[in-house]
Amino acid sequence: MLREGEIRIPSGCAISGIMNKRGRVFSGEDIIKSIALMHDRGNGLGGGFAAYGIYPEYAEHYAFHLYFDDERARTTTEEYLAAVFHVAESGQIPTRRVGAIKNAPLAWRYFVKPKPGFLGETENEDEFVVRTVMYINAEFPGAFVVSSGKNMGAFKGVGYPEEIGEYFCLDEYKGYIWTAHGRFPTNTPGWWGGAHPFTLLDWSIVHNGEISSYGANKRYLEMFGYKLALQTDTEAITYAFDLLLRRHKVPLQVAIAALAAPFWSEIERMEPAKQELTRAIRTMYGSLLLNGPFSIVLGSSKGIVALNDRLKLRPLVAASKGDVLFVASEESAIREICPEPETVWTPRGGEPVIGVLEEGGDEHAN
Amino acid sequence: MAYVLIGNSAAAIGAIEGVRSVDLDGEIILFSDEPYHTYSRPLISYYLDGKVQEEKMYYRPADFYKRNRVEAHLGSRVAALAPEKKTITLADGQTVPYDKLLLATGGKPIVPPLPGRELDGVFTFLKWDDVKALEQTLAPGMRTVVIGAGLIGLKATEALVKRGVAVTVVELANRVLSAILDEAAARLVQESMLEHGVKFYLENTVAEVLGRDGKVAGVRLRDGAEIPCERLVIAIGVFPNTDLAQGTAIKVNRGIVVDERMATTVPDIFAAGDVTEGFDTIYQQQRVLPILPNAYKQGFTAGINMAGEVRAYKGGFAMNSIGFFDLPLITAGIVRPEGEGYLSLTQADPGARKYKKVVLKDNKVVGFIALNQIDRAGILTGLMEQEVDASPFLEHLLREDFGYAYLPAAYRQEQMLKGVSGGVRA
Amino acid sequence: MKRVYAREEVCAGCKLCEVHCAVAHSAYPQDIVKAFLRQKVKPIARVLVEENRPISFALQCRHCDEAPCTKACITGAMQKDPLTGVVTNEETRCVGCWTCILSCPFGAIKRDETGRKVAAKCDLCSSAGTLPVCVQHCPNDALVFAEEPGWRR
Amino acid sequence: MPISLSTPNFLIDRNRERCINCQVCVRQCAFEAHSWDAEDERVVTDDLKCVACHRCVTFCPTHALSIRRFPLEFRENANWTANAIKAIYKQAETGGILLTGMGNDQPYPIYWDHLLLNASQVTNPSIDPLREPMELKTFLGRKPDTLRFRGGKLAEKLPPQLELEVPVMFSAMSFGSISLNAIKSLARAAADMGTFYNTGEGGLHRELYQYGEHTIVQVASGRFGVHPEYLAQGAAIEIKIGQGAKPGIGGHLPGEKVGAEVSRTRMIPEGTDAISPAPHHDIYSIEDLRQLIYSLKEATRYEKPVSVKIAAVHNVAAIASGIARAGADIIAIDGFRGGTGAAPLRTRDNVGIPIELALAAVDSRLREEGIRSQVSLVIGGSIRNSADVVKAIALGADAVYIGTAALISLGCHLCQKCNTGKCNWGIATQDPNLVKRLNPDIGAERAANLLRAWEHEIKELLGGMGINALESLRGNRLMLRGVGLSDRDLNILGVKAAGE
Repeated sequence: MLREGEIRIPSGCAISGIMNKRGRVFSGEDIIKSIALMHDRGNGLGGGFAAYGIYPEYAEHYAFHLYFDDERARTTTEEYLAAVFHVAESGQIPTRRVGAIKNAPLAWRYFVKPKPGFLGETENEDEFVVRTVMYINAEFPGAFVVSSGKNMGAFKGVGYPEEIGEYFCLDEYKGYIWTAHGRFPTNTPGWWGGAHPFTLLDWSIVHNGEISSYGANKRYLEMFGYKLALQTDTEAITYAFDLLLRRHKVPLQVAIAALAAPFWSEIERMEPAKQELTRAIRTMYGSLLLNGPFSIVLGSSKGIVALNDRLKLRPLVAASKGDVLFVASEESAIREICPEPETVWTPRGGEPVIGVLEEGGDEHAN
Repeated sequence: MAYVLIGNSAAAIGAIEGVRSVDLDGEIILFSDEPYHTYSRPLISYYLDGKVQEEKMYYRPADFYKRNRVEAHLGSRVAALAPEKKTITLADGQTVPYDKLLLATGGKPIVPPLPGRELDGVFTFLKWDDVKALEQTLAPGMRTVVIGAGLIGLKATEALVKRGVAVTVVELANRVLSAILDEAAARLVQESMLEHGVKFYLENTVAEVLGRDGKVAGVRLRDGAEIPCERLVIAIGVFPNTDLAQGTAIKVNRGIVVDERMATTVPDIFAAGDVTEGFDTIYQQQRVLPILPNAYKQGFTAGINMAGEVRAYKGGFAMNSIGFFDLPLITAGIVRPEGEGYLSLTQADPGARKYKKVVLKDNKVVGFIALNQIDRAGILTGLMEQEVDASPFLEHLLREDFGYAYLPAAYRQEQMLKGVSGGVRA
Repeated sequence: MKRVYAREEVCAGCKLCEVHCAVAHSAYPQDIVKAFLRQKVKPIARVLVEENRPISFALQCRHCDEAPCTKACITGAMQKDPLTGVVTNEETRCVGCWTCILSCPFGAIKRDETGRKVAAKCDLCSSAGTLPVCVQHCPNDALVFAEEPGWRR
Repeated sequence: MPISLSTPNFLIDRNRERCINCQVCVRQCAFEAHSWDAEDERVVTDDLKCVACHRCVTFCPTHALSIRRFPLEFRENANWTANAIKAIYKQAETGGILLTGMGNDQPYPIYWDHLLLNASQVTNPSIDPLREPMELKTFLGRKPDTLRFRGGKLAEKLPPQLELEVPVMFSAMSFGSISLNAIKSLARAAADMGTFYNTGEGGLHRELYQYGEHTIVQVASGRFGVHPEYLAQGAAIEIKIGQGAKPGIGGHLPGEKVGAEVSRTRMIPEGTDAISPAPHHDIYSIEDLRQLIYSLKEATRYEKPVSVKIAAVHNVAAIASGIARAGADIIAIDGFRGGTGAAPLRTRDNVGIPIELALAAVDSRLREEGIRSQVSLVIGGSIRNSADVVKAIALGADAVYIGTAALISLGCHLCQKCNTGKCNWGIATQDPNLVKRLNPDIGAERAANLLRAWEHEIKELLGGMGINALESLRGNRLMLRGVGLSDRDLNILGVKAAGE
C-alpha cells in the first residue's frame, strides 16, 4: 500500500491546544485528557502532540526528532548529521510499552547546531536546517524528521492520541504550549511519519479538515523550493506560514488575511487603506488561500494561532482562564480540563484566536 | 356662448368638431336648407350609380349632433343676416341671435341663361336632391347630354353610364378636366371614357335646349349640330353661395374673403368652405378652393377661433383624387404651368394609361398629376405642404418606389420619428 | 400615444414585418401559409418597407395628431379615435375614392382591392390588443412600440 | 470557357407546400443562393452558392427551408476524401492559395474532452453557490516577489492589474475583420460583465472610446491605428506576435473592406489593402521584444499592464519563459484551433499545437523557473464552454480569451466564409447592408448573457469541488483527471489518470 507522501489521504480529525501566556510550563497530562475526550473524532490511525519549552537545557540547539525504519537508516542518517552539525547530545526518545502500539519505528532525538562551513553564502542557520530536513526526508530511505525546532518537539504515531501520549511518556514533560491531534484518515497507511502534527523549525501545525485548494497551494509553495513530501494539508499549511512569516516576513495579520482571506464583498466595505492592503494581499497571495474546510492550531515558540476556514466548515472553540488559553474542536475537550473557564467563545470563520507569549514571562523557558 | 352655423356639410361639420375641441359647453345651433342629416356631397355620384346606398351617404354617424350637443335645424333656410344686431332671420321670419356666426353655405351650380333651361328634364348635379330627382326619371337606354367635362360633369357621366344611360359630353375647353389635367393626361382619361361609350364634343357648347311639350328633346350646339336627348345635366361648375353676405359689410370678391383665422371682415362672423375665398399657398393668392379637405380644415379652424382660441390655417391648394371606370387619378396644385421658372418632370406609359407629372418651381414641388399610378401620391402633397427643397432628390421624384428613403435623412427622421402631424399644420 | 418607430440603422430589410402584417390582416390571421396560398389574391400588408440601399426601414401610418386623412375623407370612414389616438378606416363606409391617399404625407395608406376597393392602413393591430405584429416579428428590434422614439431596448 | 469542376457543398431544400414566395430568403442571402424568378413568380435557388449559414432557414417565416449536405458522392476513398479532391479542383482552376475563415476544423484530439473535473464527497463539503459567496474575481498582471509593509501599511503599490469579474475576455478581433456593430456588442457586453474585449489590429473607433476601461488595445506588426491617444484609451496593451489560426503569418485585410470608417480608424488610405507583416520588423529577437514592451510602458507611464500574445507552437514553454523575463505582465497563448477572419487553409489546419498541451507546458515551465507569479497566463484557441474554462484554469490559466464562442453568441454559424466579407449575420463584413443586420443592443445582450450563463456554471462546478474562490482552482491540477490519454499526454498535462 502507498504510504503518506506517495498518495494523498484526506482525513477528518480532532485538535486541541493549551498555552500559558506567561510561559509557565505544565505537564502533558492535560492535553492528553483533552484530546482523549474527543476519542471518537479519530479512528486510531494517527495521533500526535507538539510541545514547546520542553528542552530548556538545550534551548539554543535545534532539537531533531527522527524516526527510523531500521538501524541501517539510523546509522547512515546519523553519519550525515554528524557531518553537517555539531551534535551536542543525542539519544533514544523515552517510551513506555503500550498494548495498542504496534510496529513503532526507532525514535531518536539530537540537539544540534549547524557547522558554519556548510551554510550557503546568504543562508542563515534556519534556512540550512530547513534544507537539511527536506534533504533527509527526501534522500534517506527509512528516515524521517518529525521535528527540528528549538526547545520544542513533536511526538506522533499510529494509534489513538492518548495511546501515543502514554507511549512517549508526555506526562513526564513540561511545556508552556501543548497542541494535540487525533486523526481519522480515510485509509490506513500505518506510517508514523504521516501522523500529525507536522512541523518545520519551531512551526507546528495540528489541523482538522481537507483543503480543496491543496493543489493550488502546493504548486505555489513548490515555486519557493518547498518539497511537499507528505502531500498533506498540514504540511502545506506549515510551509505557507513558514513562507509568509519567516521568509516574506509579513505581519501575522497579513498571513492570516492571505490564508483565510475575507470575501470581496467584505473587502468592498473596508475603509480605503485597509481595503487597498487586503486587495493587495488577495491579489498577491491568492494561490495561498486555504479553500475548503479546516480548523488549525499553529504552534511556535512565540505563541499559538488557531484559525478556521472563512466559511467555518470545521469546528473550533476557544476559552481562557487566567494566563491559560484553550482551543479545541469541541468545548467539552476544554471543560474536561478546565471546568469553569472565564470566557468561552466560538471564533467566526477566518477570525483567528491568537495567543502571544508575553515577553519576559517569568519561568519563560529560556 | 351661442355659435350659429349656417350650412351642414364638411365646413360646418369641421366647425362643430373645431368648437368642441375647445368649448364643450357653448350652445351650437345649426341651420341647413337641406332636410338631411349631414351627408357627403361628393358621394352623390356614387349614390346615383348605386355604389352607395342611402344609409352610407351620411358624413357622420346618426348621433353626431346629439353627441356634440348641436341644435340642428334641418330644412330651415336662413333668409338674412343682421350683423349690427348680431342676429339672423329665418325664411319663416323668426330671428335668432348669435355670439359667433359661421357662414358655410357652400356653392351653387352655375346655370347659364340657356334658352329652354326651364324644360322638364334639365338637371344640375350638386346636391342629394339633384340626383334623387334625376334618378327617379332615369331609364336604361335613355340619352343624356352632360354640359361640362369637369369633375362634376364626368362623375355624373360615369354614374349615368353605369345606370345604362347613353351619355354625350359637351365641353367648351379643348380637353376634359381642363382645370386639373394637362393635355396628355386628359387624352388618356378621355380615351378610357370613350371605351365606355361616352361621346364627346370638345371646344363646343350648348346654345339652346330643344324641347317637345315641355320636355327636353335635345340640344343644339354652338356650331349648329343637334343632339337628341331626353335628359340634360348642367355641370359647368359651382359658384360661391354668397347670397347672405350680399348687402352686408362682409367683404366679398368671388367668394367671401377670410383671413387665416377664417374671420370675415365683420367681427364675430366667420366663413369656411366653398363659399370662401381663402389663401392658396401654391398660387400665393386668395382663391376659391371648392374641395372637401379644404372645406373641412377651414371649418375646423373657424370653429377653434370662434371658440376663442387663436389658430391659423395657412391655406391650402387645389387637390383632387378621383376615378373614372377603374382609372384612378390624383392631382394637386399647378399641373399646367404657364410662365417662367417652372420645371416639369413627366413619365408616360400611354399603353398602360399611366402618366406621372411633377411640376416644380424654385426646386419646390408646386403640383403633380398621378394618373393610374396613384400609390403614395400623398408624399408629393406633403412635400408641397411642407415646401421642401427637392433639389437633393429631383432625379428620384418619378421613381415607382419614390418615398422617404430618398428624402434627406434629417427631414425623413424628423417626420417619421416625431410621430406628430405629418405635414399638416392645421 | 404609443406609436411604432423604425430604427433604420438596424433594419435588415427582410420585410418580415410586411409578411406578418399581411397575415394578421388576412382571412387566416393564425395561419401564414393559408393566408398566402389559400387566398386568391395575396393579402396586403399595412406596413411598407422602404429601401434605398443601404437605407431601409418600415413605414406605417403615423397616426398623426392632426391626421390629414381624417380631414380629407369624403365619407367620414377615416376617423381618429379621440381616446386611443388610433386612426382607423371603417371599411364598410369607405368608397375607395383615395382622397386619403392623396392627403397622407407618408404614403402610408394602401389600396386594398382584394375585395371591395377600400383604403387599407395600419390599425396598430388594435384588435389584437398586444404588440403590433410588425413589432412582434421584427427579428432585429428595428421596430419599437413606444410613446416616444425610444433607442435602447 | 472550360467547365468548372466545382460542385455544390449543400442542397437547399425548399418545401413548396409551405413556401409563400415572400422573398425574405432572397433579400437575406448575400451569396445570392436564392433569387426571384419574376416570370414564374417564384423563388428559385442555386445550391452552388449556398454556404450553409442558415440565415434563410432562420428567417423563413414558414420554415419552408432546410439545408442538407449535397448528396453527390465520390467513389469511396478513405485517403482521397471529397475535400481533398475539391481542393485540388479549385487550385487547378485558380492557381491560388486556398483561403478560409474561423478555426481549424480538422479532427485532431480535443484534450478538454479527455479531462474530467473533481467533486467533493463526504470528506469535505461541496458548496452551494446559491447560499455561499462564490468568487471569480481575477487580477491579471505582474505580482511582485513579496509585499513590503511600513507600519502595517503597504510600502509600495502593486504593479497595474486588470480586474476581471469573470475569468473570460473577448479575444482580439479587429475592426475590419468584423463589423463595428459586432465590436460594439462585445465592448458593451464586456463593460456590463466587468471584463475586457480586445481591439485586435484594427485600431479603436471613436465610438468605442467610451468603453476604454474595458478595452485591451493591440499593437501588431502593421501598427495600424496605433497612436498615443489609442494607447491611452486602453486598460492594457497587447503586443501581438502570433495567432493560433496562422502562426508565422501576417494579416491581410483586402481593400474592399477598408471603407471610410476602417480607413480613418486604421489610419490608412481608403480602399487599400491593410497588410500586417509576418514578423514585427522591429522585433527579430527576444531582446527586441523587451524594448517594445518597455517603450510601450514608458509611453503609458507604467500605468497599464502589457500583454504579449503568441501562437501555441512547438517550443512555446521556452518562448513564454523568455517573454516573462522580457518584462511582459501578461502572456496570451492562442491554440491551433483559434479563429481568424482569413487564413491560408493549409496553415490554419496544419500549424501549431493544441492549447491544452501548450498551457500545461508553459504553466509548469514558469513554475519550475519560479517566475509563474511574475506573469498572468491568458489562453485562447477554442474555449467552447464553461467546463473548458474551468479545466483551463485548473491547468494553470489565469483567464481565457473567447473569440469564436463570442461570435457564435452574436449569431455566427461557422460557415467559414469570413474572408469573403459577405457575412449574412452582419459580423464578419463591412458591407453597410449587412452590418446593420447585427443590432448592437441585441448583440450586447446576447454576448453578456453568454458570460452570465458561464459565470453561473463555473460557480456550480467550483462549488462542487468545495472551492469558493477561483484562485484556489488556478493550477490546481489535482482537480483534473485524464481519460483515454497516453502516459505521455498525462505527463505533459501534469494530471493523473481517472481512477488514480
